[in-house]
Amino acid sequence: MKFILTIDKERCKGCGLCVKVCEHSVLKLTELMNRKGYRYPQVSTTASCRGCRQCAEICPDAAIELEGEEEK
Amino acid sequence: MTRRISIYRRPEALQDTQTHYCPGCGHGLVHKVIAEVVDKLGIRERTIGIAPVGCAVLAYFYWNFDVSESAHGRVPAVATGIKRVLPDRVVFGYQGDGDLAAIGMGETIHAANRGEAITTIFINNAVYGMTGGQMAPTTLVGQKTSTTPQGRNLDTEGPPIRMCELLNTLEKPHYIERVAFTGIAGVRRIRKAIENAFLAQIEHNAYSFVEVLSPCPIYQRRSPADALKFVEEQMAVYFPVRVFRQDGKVVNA
Amino acid sequence: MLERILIAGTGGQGIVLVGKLLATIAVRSVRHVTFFPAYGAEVRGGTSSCEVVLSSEEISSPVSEVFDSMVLMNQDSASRFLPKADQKGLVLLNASMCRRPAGLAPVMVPASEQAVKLGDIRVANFIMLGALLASKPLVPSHRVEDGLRQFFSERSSDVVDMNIRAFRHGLGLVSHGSSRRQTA
Amino acid sequence: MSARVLMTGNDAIGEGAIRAGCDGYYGYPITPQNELTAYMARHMPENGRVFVQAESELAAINMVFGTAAAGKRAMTSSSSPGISLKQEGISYLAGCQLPAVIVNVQRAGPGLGDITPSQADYFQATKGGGHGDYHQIVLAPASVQEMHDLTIRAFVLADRYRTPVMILTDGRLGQMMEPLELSDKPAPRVPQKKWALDGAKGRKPNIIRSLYLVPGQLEAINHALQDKYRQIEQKEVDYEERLTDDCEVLLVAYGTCARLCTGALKEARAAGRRVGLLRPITLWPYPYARLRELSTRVRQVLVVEMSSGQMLEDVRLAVDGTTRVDFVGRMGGGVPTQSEVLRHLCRRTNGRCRDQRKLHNRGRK
Repeated sequence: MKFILTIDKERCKGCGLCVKVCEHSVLKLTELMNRKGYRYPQVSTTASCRGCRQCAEICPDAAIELEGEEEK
Repeated sequence: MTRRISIYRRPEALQDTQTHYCPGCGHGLVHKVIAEVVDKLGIRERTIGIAPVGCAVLAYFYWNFDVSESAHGRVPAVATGIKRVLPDRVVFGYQGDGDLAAIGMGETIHAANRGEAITTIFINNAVYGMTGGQMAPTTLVGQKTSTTPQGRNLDTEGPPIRMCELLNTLEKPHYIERVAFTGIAGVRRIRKAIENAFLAQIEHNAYSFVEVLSPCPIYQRRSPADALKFVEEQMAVYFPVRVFRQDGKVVNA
Repeated sequence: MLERILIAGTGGQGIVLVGKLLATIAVRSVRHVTFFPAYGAEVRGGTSSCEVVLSSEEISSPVSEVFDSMVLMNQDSASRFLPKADQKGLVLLNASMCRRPAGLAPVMVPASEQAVKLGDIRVANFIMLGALLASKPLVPSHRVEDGLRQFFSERSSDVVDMNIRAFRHGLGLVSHGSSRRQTA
Repeated sequence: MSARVLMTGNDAIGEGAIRAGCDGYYGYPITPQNELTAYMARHMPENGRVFVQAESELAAINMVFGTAAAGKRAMTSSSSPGISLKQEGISYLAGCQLPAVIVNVQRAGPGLGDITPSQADYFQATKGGGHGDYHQIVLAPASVQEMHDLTIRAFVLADRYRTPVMILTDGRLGQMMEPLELSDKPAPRVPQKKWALDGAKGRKPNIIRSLYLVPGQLEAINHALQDKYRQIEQKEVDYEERLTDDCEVLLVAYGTCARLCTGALKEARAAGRRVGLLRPITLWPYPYARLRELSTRVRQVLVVEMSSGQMLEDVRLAVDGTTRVDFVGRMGGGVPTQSEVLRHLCRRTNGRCRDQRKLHNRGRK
């Protein structure tokens, strides 16, 4: 199963809790700023997400959604 | 051919509106967890929330179910007035430490003592946030705030108040638990506690109380991550994190 | 003499601090000074603005309907306050977070980006203060530096130094005497 | 007076109370007066005085009641919703004839309202928000200097007449900063309070009460209170006048609105219109006599308030039909602008005597 993580960058406030809780360093805060001036994280292309949902669960702003993709 | 299944999506009981809370605020997290529980129990269309006066005063813009405002400290009274005439609705009050344990202490204790079939969710972040970081009834001894510039002093302000233990001396409460937003395990325990509290109301028509030790990065003067540590290493030491009342019976430490 | 200044941005950008600093310094040389903060219920993220009025005559209202100088630090406050800009007035925009508006020739100061380079995005406000005083010397800049040392007296010395470096950086961005219209 | 310092109106009240010898301050968080509570938290203990953040505004006014009963100087502050909680306590202070200072930094209502400025608590303050026939002296500052000076006067009047005194101000005056000169006079002398409760040593016990069950007793107490109020009305009325000797149009406004009117007044005079201003400083006792006198010499009275028109009714009582009374007001946190007042002043009046109530309903800009 492949996992797809999407972050709503305008909803993110750069608190960094998702980055801290991810055990596979899939997320890292970048220099990029959203409209409100908050720096939002990006999903790394190298590390692979294991679908543990921890980032989505801890996000205080419900800015992270997670989907699984499988061959039918 | 590939098929996509959703693993985590924003709960239906949470509006799309962005919250006004500061980065890393506990209110945002607990709002979301309440919405997750409301979705799971399928009660969105019969849930009525009551918002406090404080940072969460705008909660009615963030939940996707009926919410009433209440004067500062009067949430349990408003909740009583709603639940008594609509006994089959799920009614919960959401309050900060000033609202519940300062101006609203009387209402809190009497609603619990009457055993109103409501749920109280109490966000204890040890400061008044909306008004600029004043001392709250749960501010720790030595903690600096705008009204305790030298740090809370035992002689003049007395110690912080432990609400779960206070309410645990009353007969009627059915479920009382204190949880803490300290990390992912904390988040999952918060969700479980709120679910148990709602079930106490739905299945036993009884009073339930959940206290959430919560970060307030701005007025605890820490980064979001360090505020979680403050909750774990300081607040959770003074305010023991455990179940105090289960199925109407006292649970010893 | 009448100077009506608006400083606006979002909660957490140190907007009110800059206004208070300006007013505190001006009191020593100007007869009538008022400072007025206006902020929303949000502690962070909401709009935060303040007004400073410097006048040789009695000030009837600390809140003005037209401004001689405007310092706008994010897009929300730019869209909200630019319509109130006086044609002859000076407008400074935080270019890192504001679009250049049509029909006006503001001084564009990339304050947030420069602040990050200096080490802390929160000193963007002092970069803007420097740019304001370079465009319009309302108060002597050495007084601002003393004021910064005093305001941040309990903080560590490197916080004070960074704030002063940011202020001086802002002063340098808008070369003094050049026409106020060119981009910083 | 000492050197000029820059302070918020809220801080200026705090410093005034300290310099007036306030012994105990009891507060509770509410915007837009938080600066005052924080100021007292910092400076009262430094001066060996009492500071308590009470559990509610209701508790705070009753702590004031205690300190006043003990013969000491007490103050509490809040903003509109919190002041509503204190009304019962204020009625008790009046009934028990206890001196105290209550500061209301008004915000928009009703209900939870907004944190923007307002003057919509005028009726509550001057006509009595609590139960029973009573008054409190109400002082209305219009500058940061007056926030300081009138607080000192409030303690003097409270002790002189054994009565609650309210500083009625608003969020704009509270949060704005302006230079002021702090009083360097010693704290006003505290009169001897033989009635105070400080331990019945060498005297028979004192009782502080407002419960009188013996028939006729409470009525007698009420008469005594009314006599006191008549005395206050004769001696303590205070107001400021600008350019009223030759004016055809008289502006009547207090606090923030009066300040706006000074600007509008200047522009109207420059445009050749003879406009004057009467600014009540005591809202109770109200300057009825002076306003009555002025109304006989003007073509129009224009009242400006941040409310639906409350002081307007006292103006009508004073003017009593001798001339036209018009009104310009903003509600819900709206603040009239100088140009709104000016537009109203420069509109050609067609002399027909009609009471025009202009409620600008423009949303807050």
